Amino acid sequence: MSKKLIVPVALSLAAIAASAQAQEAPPFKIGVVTFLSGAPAGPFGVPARNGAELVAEALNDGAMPAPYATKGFGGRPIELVFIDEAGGTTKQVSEYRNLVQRQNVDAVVGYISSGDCLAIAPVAEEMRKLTVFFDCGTPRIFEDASYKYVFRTGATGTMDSVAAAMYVKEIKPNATKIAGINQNYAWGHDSWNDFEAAIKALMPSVQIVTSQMPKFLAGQYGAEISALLTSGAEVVHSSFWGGDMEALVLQGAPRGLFSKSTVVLTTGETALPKLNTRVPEGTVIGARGPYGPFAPDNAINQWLVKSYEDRYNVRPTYPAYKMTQAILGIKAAYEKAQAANGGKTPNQDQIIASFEHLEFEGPGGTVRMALGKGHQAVLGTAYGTVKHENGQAVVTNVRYYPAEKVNPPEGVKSEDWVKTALK
Amino acid sequence: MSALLAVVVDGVIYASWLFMIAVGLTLIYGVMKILNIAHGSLYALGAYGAASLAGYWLSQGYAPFGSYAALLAAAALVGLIIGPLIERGLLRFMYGRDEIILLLVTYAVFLILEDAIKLIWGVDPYIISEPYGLLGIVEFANLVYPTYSFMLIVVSLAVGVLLAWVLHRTRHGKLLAAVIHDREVSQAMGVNVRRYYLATFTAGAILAALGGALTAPTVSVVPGMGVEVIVLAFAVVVIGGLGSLPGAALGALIVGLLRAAAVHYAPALELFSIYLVMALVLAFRPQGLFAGEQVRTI
Amino acid sequence: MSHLLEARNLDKRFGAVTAAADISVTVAPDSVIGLIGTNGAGKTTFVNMVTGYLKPDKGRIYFEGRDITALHPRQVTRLGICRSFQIPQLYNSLSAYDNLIVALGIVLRNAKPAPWARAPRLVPGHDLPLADAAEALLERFDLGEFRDKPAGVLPEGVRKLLDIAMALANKPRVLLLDEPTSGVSSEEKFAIMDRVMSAVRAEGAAVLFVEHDMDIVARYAGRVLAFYEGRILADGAPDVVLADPQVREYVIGGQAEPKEVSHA
Amino acid sequence: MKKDRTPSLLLAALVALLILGLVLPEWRFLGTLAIGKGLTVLGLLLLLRTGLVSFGQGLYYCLGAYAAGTLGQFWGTTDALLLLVVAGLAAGLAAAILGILLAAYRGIFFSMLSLALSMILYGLLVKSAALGSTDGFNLPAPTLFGLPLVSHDSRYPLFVLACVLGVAAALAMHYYFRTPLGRLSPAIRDNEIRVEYLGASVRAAVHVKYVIAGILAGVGGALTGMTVGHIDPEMAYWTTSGEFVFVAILSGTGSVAAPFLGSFIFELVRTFAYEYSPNSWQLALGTAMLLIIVFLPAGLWSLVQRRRA
Repeated sequence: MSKKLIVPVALSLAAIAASAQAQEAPPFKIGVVTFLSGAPAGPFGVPARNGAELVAEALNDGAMPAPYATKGFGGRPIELVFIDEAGGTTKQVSEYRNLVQRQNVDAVVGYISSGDCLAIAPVAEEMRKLTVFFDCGTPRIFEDASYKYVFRTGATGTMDSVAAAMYVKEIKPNATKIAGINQNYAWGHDSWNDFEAAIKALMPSVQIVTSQMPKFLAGQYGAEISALLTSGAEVVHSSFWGGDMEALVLQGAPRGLFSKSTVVLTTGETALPKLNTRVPEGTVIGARGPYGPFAPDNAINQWLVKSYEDRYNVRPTYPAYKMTQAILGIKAAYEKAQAANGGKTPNQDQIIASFEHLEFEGPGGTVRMALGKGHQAVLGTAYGTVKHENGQAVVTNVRYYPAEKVNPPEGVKSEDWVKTALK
Repeated sequence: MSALLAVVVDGVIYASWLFMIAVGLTLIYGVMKILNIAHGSLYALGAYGAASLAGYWLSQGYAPFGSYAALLAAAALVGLIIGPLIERGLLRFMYGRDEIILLLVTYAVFLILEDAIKLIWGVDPYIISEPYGLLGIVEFANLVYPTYSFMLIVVSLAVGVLLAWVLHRTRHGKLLAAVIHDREVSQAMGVNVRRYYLATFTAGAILAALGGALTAPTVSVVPGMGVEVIVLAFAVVVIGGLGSLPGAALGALIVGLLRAAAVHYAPALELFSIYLVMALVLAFRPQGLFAGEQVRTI
Repeated sequence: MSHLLEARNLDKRFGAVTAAADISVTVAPDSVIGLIGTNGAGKTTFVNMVTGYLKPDKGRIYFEGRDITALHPRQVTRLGICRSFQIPQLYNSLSAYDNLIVALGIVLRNAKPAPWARAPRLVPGHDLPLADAAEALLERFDLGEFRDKPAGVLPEGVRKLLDIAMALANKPRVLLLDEPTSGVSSEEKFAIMDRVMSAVRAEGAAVLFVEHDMDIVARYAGRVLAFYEGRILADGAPDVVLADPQVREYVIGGQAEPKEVSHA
Repeated sequence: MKKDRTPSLLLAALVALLILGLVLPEWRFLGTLAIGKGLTVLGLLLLLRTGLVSFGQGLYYCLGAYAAGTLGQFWGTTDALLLLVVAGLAAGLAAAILGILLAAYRGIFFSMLSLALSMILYGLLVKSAALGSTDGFNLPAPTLFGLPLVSHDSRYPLFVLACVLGVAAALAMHYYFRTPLGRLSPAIRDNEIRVEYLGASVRAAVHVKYVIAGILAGVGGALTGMTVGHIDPEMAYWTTSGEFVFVAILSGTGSVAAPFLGSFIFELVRTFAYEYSPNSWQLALGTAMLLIIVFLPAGLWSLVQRRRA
């Protein structure tokens, strides 16, 4: 019986606290969902969480550079609630509902897994809650359906694969033997399919010598590396991430995989701070957008790098950039809606209206909400080659690809665009 | 030809790794009839322990070859601390309950250890690749292998031989066989069953940790690395015959070679290979390849 | 005349041990037959072969002229050849009453002519509803006071009786009792056997019982089969068989010092 | 003889649930989810009472969800009843076929073989790009006789359907345990030899129970899929099956209502663990599990029984 009482008491206390604050500026409460446990926590989840904490604090202190120097969201302080993304889609849908119904958040930002994004999108529509995906890559979200309440401020995975193929064409124009090693789940399948289609369109004479699909989190890649070595591949594409990618580098480098062929790691940037010179020279890496070493030298990027390094003693990787970008996107939309509303607090529909087709500045440069009826961001991206300088792994030979060259136009499915438009 | 050779070499290297992760599991099941899900966490703990200890060793600028000793010491340390803790602190209160309850208890331990690891080491990867490269490389037939991989085969063989010797040639091994055969009768005859259970579980824990410690230099040590290992080890043990030492070796070899063959000749089948083998073995020889037929009398 | 049960030239070996060698037996309706022999002489193997648990290496078994050698225990049971066990085979977590309910429930279910048909209301052979048939069996074996106790905690003598009561659920034509009085104190043996025989006699079944106590054999059996090393050493009236010098030497004499033979 | 109070208690529980769902709208989703999983656990309860532990119920849970999902996604069928029936049929058919093999296995071998089969389905689904691989796909909002069961304003109709389904399944299971075939469950668990020697086929009985458990898991999976609106191969992964076994053991096999209560409490514990310790919810969950195993050896249901006694 006592237990039954605690919950309502706690709830009403929270309600009193909330109403007390409401007299000044009610906080804007954001549910932040990223992996806090499991394999994706280290490379993605935790840098993203760190980024969210950092940017929320800086905004509340009014410490961000222009155009984000105003406090909070139009004067409202930002409050974050963190939820672990681990546990599968059923769990995530359940937790999403809790965030909206019981924690009364004003918006949800999160989701690294594409499966989670696909599952959450219709629930966001049902619950009518502004939801911003910051990282997940599948183009299916806005190409198979259209949503009012759902936005994605990060680019699709298609962009990574297409740009990777373009970079390969530039640095290895005469390559004919291409291989792939990707994880055996949707991300690996999609990445490889897009890359295969793009490289075949860009370099019609290439031949795929082998496509390895080891189990996600397999950890031991001895046989796969042998197969890649015996295949004689000149270029090896891999969308491995996290521990799997690091293991591939650690196991492949001593066996000459990285010297015999040019290995393209589409998420390689996340491993650079940790692996440093263990990533062999000549490895091609990407950051799934203009982040990290590929980020422009603008004020927001400078702020992010400095404050992140100050607090966490490590360079920010792309998940921190993408999280920052997502929260700044909401701020831009919120304040645009506020201005349109004569300076009064905008309602959710007004925020959404100003978010659609918005252009805003992020740590990676200008983000345009150009696709998915104004709900899907496009950005340029970049790839580069690792070089060792004074005991540090640095990125050289960087090529930038503008947004319109690596993203399909509105209304065209990525899958079809890769196959036809690149030729 | 070189592909076939690669299949065999890759298969045997992988099999020796599988044997390392499965042998402790089959030992514990054979003696205590516990399917220890926390085995994967012990493996992860071994890897984290090794990364920390060897990392500390190297950061102090000591002789790099000493890092191998650090790996082994980490495995022993983890096993000797966590093994008795789980057995004495928890499992011994559960003996006599259903096999399935014991399995769930180890599942709970697995969940707790997963978070404990995260609380101690955080979520960032630990990388301790020096021991992997220290022994140099072996080149043949257009292929390059780190010598470390062949050392893994040697260690794996040594572990198998040592265990077989202890179980079949020593007095304790024979008494252990009596405990396995009939716990009550052995107890009545004055065998200290408690001690054998403690020793078995600790030995199993050390073996799991050893598997993790020796894997650590080849991977990045990350949260969740123990989860995949559990099912893999289960499959190997089930294929070979639950509780059988030669079974674990044979199971590891079959899975290792099949997986290598799949990778080289039919990459699309890799994901299924192990479960298909497991289902087929169970369908035709449910006791596993190496366990004897059970005779039941009325 | 056709026999109720006939075994012809049964052979069964377990590795080096001969458990049955050229065993031929015929059983007439209404007969009460005692099976004697040392441990490992082949009595239980004979029972196991007749009830389908073991398949003979050679030889055939006929029930009312029908070859039942290849049938499973459940099929043999449905024909009316039922048995009890040396170690009672009960549902230890269920009450005595529920043990009988399960047993009679199977009989009720097996009486369905087709899967879609409804089961009959009365248990065939007992002509009572399920619950009443169970109560009647409990009463017949005087087990009323143990009705709601789990079978696992009952005293051994009671377990023996319950085991035999369950064997009666199928209205047996041939009833094989494997050591009905083993594990029971010698004072209780006759009381138990009396209760068993009076309960069983009402069924009108032929009874074969394995027994080590020669007094019990002499008192209840109308015919005795003496087993030795898988063979039938003697077959006849109790006074004749029990007086047979070979039987006295190998079977009854061996009783004092049972041989160490591992196979039952 | 004791009067059988279970049916009236179940009906009372149904009324209570429907009222609770009306006044506590934010718990409807969790309630529906718990019933979907509870149906699967109810099937496990049947197997557990028969002495069998399936570590592969995720196979049927997933199959049911995918049967309903493909019908909904690719043929546009949204009628909940039709989807549930199809899911049950598909899962039941698969169980009938695989049961031919599995019915001969007991103990750890039954567990392991069921696990292996479930993982094969997982592998197949991961491979099928048309079904979205590991990302899975979304289900359209379910309807009943043309009326929507889920909308922004209310998920109450789907909750009602789930409650009725759950109570109906529990009742059916309760009566099943009183039929001769149902009574064979504890008999097979205790002593298979005696079952054969009473004239029943253990293998056939196990097969039937396996099919029933498969159907329940299929329906449960479809219901979960409809509630969540999304399905993916994770439903067939061994951890999902392990969770069902876990909930079944924690609930206890004492009553046909236990699986539903257990599922709900499990979801509740997990939700609060996520909310209050997002960085260490596994630790909280594992500790809760150990406490229940140690202090409530007969499962959560023993709490209810103790109070009644």
